[in-house]
Amino acid sequence: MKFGVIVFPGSNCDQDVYHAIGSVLCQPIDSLWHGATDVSGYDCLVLPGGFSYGDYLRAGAIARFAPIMPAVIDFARAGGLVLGICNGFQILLEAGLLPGAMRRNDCLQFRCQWTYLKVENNTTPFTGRFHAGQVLRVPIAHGEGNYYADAETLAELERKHQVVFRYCTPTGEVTPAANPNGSVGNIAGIINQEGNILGLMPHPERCAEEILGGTDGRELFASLVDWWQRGDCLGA
Amino acid sequence: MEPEVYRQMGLTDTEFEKIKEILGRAPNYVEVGLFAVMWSEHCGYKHSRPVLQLLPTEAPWVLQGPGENAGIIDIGDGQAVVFKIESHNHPSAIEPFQGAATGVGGIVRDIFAMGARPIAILDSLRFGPLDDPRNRYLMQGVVAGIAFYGNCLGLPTVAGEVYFDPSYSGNPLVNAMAVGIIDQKDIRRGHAAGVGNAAMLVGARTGRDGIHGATFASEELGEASEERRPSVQVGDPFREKLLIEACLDIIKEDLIIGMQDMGAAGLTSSSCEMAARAGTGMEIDVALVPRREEGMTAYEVLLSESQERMLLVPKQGAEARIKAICQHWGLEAVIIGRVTGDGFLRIKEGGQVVAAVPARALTDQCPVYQVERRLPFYLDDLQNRDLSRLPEPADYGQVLRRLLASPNLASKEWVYRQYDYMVRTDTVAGPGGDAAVLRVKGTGKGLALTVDGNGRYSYLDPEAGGAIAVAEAARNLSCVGARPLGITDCLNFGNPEKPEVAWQFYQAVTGMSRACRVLQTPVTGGNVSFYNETEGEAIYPTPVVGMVGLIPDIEKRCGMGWGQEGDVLILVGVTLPEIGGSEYLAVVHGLVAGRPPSLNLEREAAVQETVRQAIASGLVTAAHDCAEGGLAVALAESALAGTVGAVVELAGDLRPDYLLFSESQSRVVLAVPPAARERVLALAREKGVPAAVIGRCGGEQLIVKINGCPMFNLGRGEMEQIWRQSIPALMAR
Amino acid sequence: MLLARIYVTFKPGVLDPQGEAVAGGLKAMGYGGITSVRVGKYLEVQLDLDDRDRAGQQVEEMCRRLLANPVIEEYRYTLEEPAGASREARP
Amino acid sequence: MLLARIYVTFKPGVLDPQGEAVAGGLKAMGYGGITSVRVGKYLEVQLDLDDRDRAGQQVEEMCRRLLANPVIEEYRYTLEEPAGASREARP
Ligand SMILES: Nc1ncnc2c1ncn2[C@@H]1O[C@H](COP(=O)(O)OP(=O)(O)O)[C@@H](O)[C@H]1O
Ligand SMILES: [Mg+2]
Repeated sequence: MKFGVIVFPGSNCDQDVYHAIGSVLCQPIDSLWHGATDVSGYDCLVLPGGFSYGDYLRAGAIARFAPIMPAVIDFARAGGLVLGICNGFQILLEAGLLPGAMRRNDCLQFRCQWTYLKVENNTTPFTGRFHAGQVLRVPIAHGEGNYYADAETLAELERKHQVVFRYCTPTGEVTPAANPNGSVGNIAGIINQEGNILGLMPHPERCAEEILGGTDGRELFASLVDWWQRGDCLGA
Repeated sequence: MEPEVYRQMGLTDTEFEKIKEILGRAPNYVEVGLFAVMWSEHCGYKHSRPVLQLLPTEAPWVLQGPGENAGIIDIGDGQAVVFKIESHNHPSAIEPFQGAATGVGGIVRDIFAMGARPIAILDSLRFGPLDDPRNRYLMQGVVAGIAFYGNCLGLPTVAGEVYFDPSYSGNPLVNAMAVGIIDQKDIRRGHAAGVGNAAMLVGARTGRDGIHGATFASEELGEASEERRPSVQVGDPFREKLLIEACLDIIKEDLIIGMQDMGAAGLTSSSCEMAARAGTGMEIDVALVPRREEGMTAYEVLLSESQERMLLVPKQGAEARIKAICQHWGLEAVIIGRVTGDGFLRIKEGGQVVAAVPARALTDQCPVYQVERRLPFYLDDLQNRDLSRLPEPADYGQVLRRLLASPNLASKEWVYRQYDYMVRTDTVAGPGGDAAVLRVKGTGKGLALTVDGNGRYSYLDPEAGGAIAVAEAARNLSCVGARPLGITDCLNFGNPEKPEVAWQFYQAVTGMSRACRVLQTPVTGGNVSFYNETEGEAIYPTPVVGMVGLIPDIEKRCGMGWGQEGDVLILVGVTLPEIGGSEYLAVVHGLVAGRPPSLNLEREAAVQETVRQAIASGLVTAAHDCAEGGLAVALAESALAGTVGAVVELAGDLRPDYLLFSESQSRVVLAVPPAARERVLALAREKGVPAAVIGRCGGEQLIVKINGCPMFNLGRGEMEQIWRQSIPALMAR
Repeated sequence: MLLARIYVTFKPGVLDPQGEAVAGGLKAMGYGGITSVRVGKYLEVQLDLDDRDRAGQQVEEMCRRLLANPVIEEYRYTLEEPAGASREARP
Repeated sequence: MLLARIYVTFKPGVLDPQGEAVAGGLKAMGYGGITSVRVGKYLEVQLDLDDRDRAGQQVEEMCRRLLANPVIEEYRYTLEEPAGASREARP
């Protein structure tokens, strides 16, 4: 399965994704410079974390217009697998590939910490290795992860099981205290209706090896590889 | 020239005479400006240079000692670690967010100027007490500024320290350390070699930022500095991130002879230092420097401290390729001059020469001052205070609670949760332990990093304080299983023209030097920050030590949390009746007095050797040194960092408060599986180090008895609550 | 030359964490009678255009596409000659 | 009830990285003729006061103490009745 990780000016988790997929999962992966306009030949595109364009104005706002983005959007609309992590998630929101928007964390500070995530939907290409309701331990590191969607959008997200991860307690309760940033509905990650574009604030690439304190993130990437190897077809 | 002109720039009459002598003529205005910044304390080290000579700087593994942008240490396999610490105290006092942010930006540039990939940041902070809103404002801004810059760069801030004391009110300390890694073949130095080579400026445009910042950093803060403050530099971490990648690409393609960042004194210092190191000269045309503002004079361009700029000396013919790389990263790269053979820094504006001075006159001929050293009058009284008659506390549980709540000892999570300490996925042990541990991908090695210093000890005895800073840093590294390799130091002091400060400085450096020799941790570089005073009151003399160590096999590392029921607790080292300068004395008795704990460096080395060997042999499940708060606090910290409590039985005829809270040096608490107990004790005996079994891990309580008599019994939950909530609660006020 | 002054604010109903914090801060400093604070962005864009209509169109489009996020934000702007008169427009 | 509209901007000469990035972004999107972009803050503060002078004093003070950082920023504000007329003040 061939991955491409997109490098925007200011991306800083691209190498981490590269390592997790390339060295830990041993899958082929290329770095794709934001100035490229062709993404053909890839099975999955990853938009990594970082501070694209310094996150100035709004996180992801300027990156959304990078030269590579039309190709990414076409790829995504054609059903290609797209994973946006942290800043990558913010870019997907700005690009309109996922609904909603990010605000500053309600504590108004950057937060780097381990969080617990409840798997709300394990039928996506990204979560096949998890069981429904499983609690994962994955770190976050962001200042603008306070997810917002209006009531209507939210209801639709819920109805269509597009909320994939929610912040929860270690035992899986979705409580305000377990919410590190003020996101509506404790939302940590969502998927599009077609099920091929996932955005999440937590960093799976930071917990893909035992030495880093956990391997739940590896399972997310491994789920993708499983899915691809099974040749499952989206939207079928 | 009117004396007012050069005096305003910070030069004395004799200094001005010396400039005339060097030049053989009167300097013009621009030239006076060049001398004034380069001969400022900040750049010229005129009150510290002779004293710094005392520090040992050599060891077989030191590849680069002081004098370059950063020090370099060999870590085997053709790799090296590059590191340096720097202060940004004055800018942070004026504008905490940008001051701290640009402090991080500056120190990171020193690392990649050597050709290294920056991999981590550490920060050492001092503020006044948090009940003052001004101090809360400063801490909030400083921490947010470090987070803003470091996080955006994608560099993990993996360790640091924060202390609070009234002596830092009004003059906070913000010391930032950066660490990088490099293949030895890629090492570049800040040399402008090769007559005829170009000088290229890469990065941000030049504005009127921080003109005379270096001079500003060389003055006391006061009413006047509010007025005279230079326009504050604003950091742009996004541009710096691009600058890092561009410079490393340039190194990878072997396109340059040398480079240097533009820190204090901007273009002036980078150009004359690069020339002076190589024994060459440099000619620069300021008209070629891209500007952000209109109407800037040559003087302003030369002295601007605009951030995120580098000066490169390309190999011949490499200029076009360098421009292309910079363009790829969206950066400007412009040839602004060339290397010359006459040793002069010659500044032109268009065709016209506006300044011409020998480069070495600026860097090496800065006058050096030997100020009379005098024992501060406060010391005798403070050191000889009779502490033996202080009342014994009635409730030791309550004392421990108060210590855990003391901001100096309480959890610093409020700070480091704002730092992305995980990015780069090498952080194996982040903030919260004795030292941070980073893996080196592609090898089995680990790097251990720490930064330490105790201003209170140094206040009470700067020699001891300096030595203890080194010893504690090394001990922290040993506790994670690393061998200490070298240090970078930041010496924060008051006005060095005062004999008492001169004495403190000399004493502290002497102490550090003594410890560095015995512990074999040479100094590879550092920074001196003088004039940390407000309204004539100096801060505590505060030497801060950043240290790097190596774990040959990262699988053999150690943490400080207890995790295993039944593990045996062994105290390596001995507790002496030493509560002078302790946190206990300050918190419970409201006193900063006495003598700091004694330090026997041979004992220290043996204790650390014992700990490292025990860890390397796989005998230890947790190790933690006794530092501020003494044994009792060390035990509590290990209980909180792990998952179990312990029952501890101490014996001896010391007063219980001494036994529990004395900050005697050279002590480490090890948790070892019962089967390893005898081997660890035997190892200690072999090294000639006292070691005693003091308890056993287990349960949810930390129970401590002395001679069979219960002293306290506190639950992990309660302790954790107190310890974790203290700083957040203060900051929320 | 025209100067566009652009104001980007959260839509009513979108919680503004920064505004709340500022309001809290002001109250804590002893300012009574503050009923609400909203924090938005203010941009000054210098345009090398003289045609107000074209400039207006351009600014309108820049706001819609980049400067404001329509999911949570709204915007308004004025256009003025560096020296002089101003005109307000609302989307 | 009075509404204070407060504009906080960097002092002239102070680097505005955000403005530069936005300018770069706009150019990359094809908007020519943008000579400069500066990004500042815009705050709306609702005051439960009717006395314009007192309100003005208060806003002035709030700006100085909290809302703007006098070291690098400057501010201006207007005061208006929720419906009506406005008055501009500069420090
Ligand atoms: N400013 C800071 N930035 C990052 N980490 C910090 C900071 N201050 C404290 N820490 C972390 O908190 C822990 C406790 O700090 P400290 O009490 O100084 O440790 P020690 O006494 O072992 O040197 C350490 O792991 C340290 O790295
Ligand atoms: Mg320690």
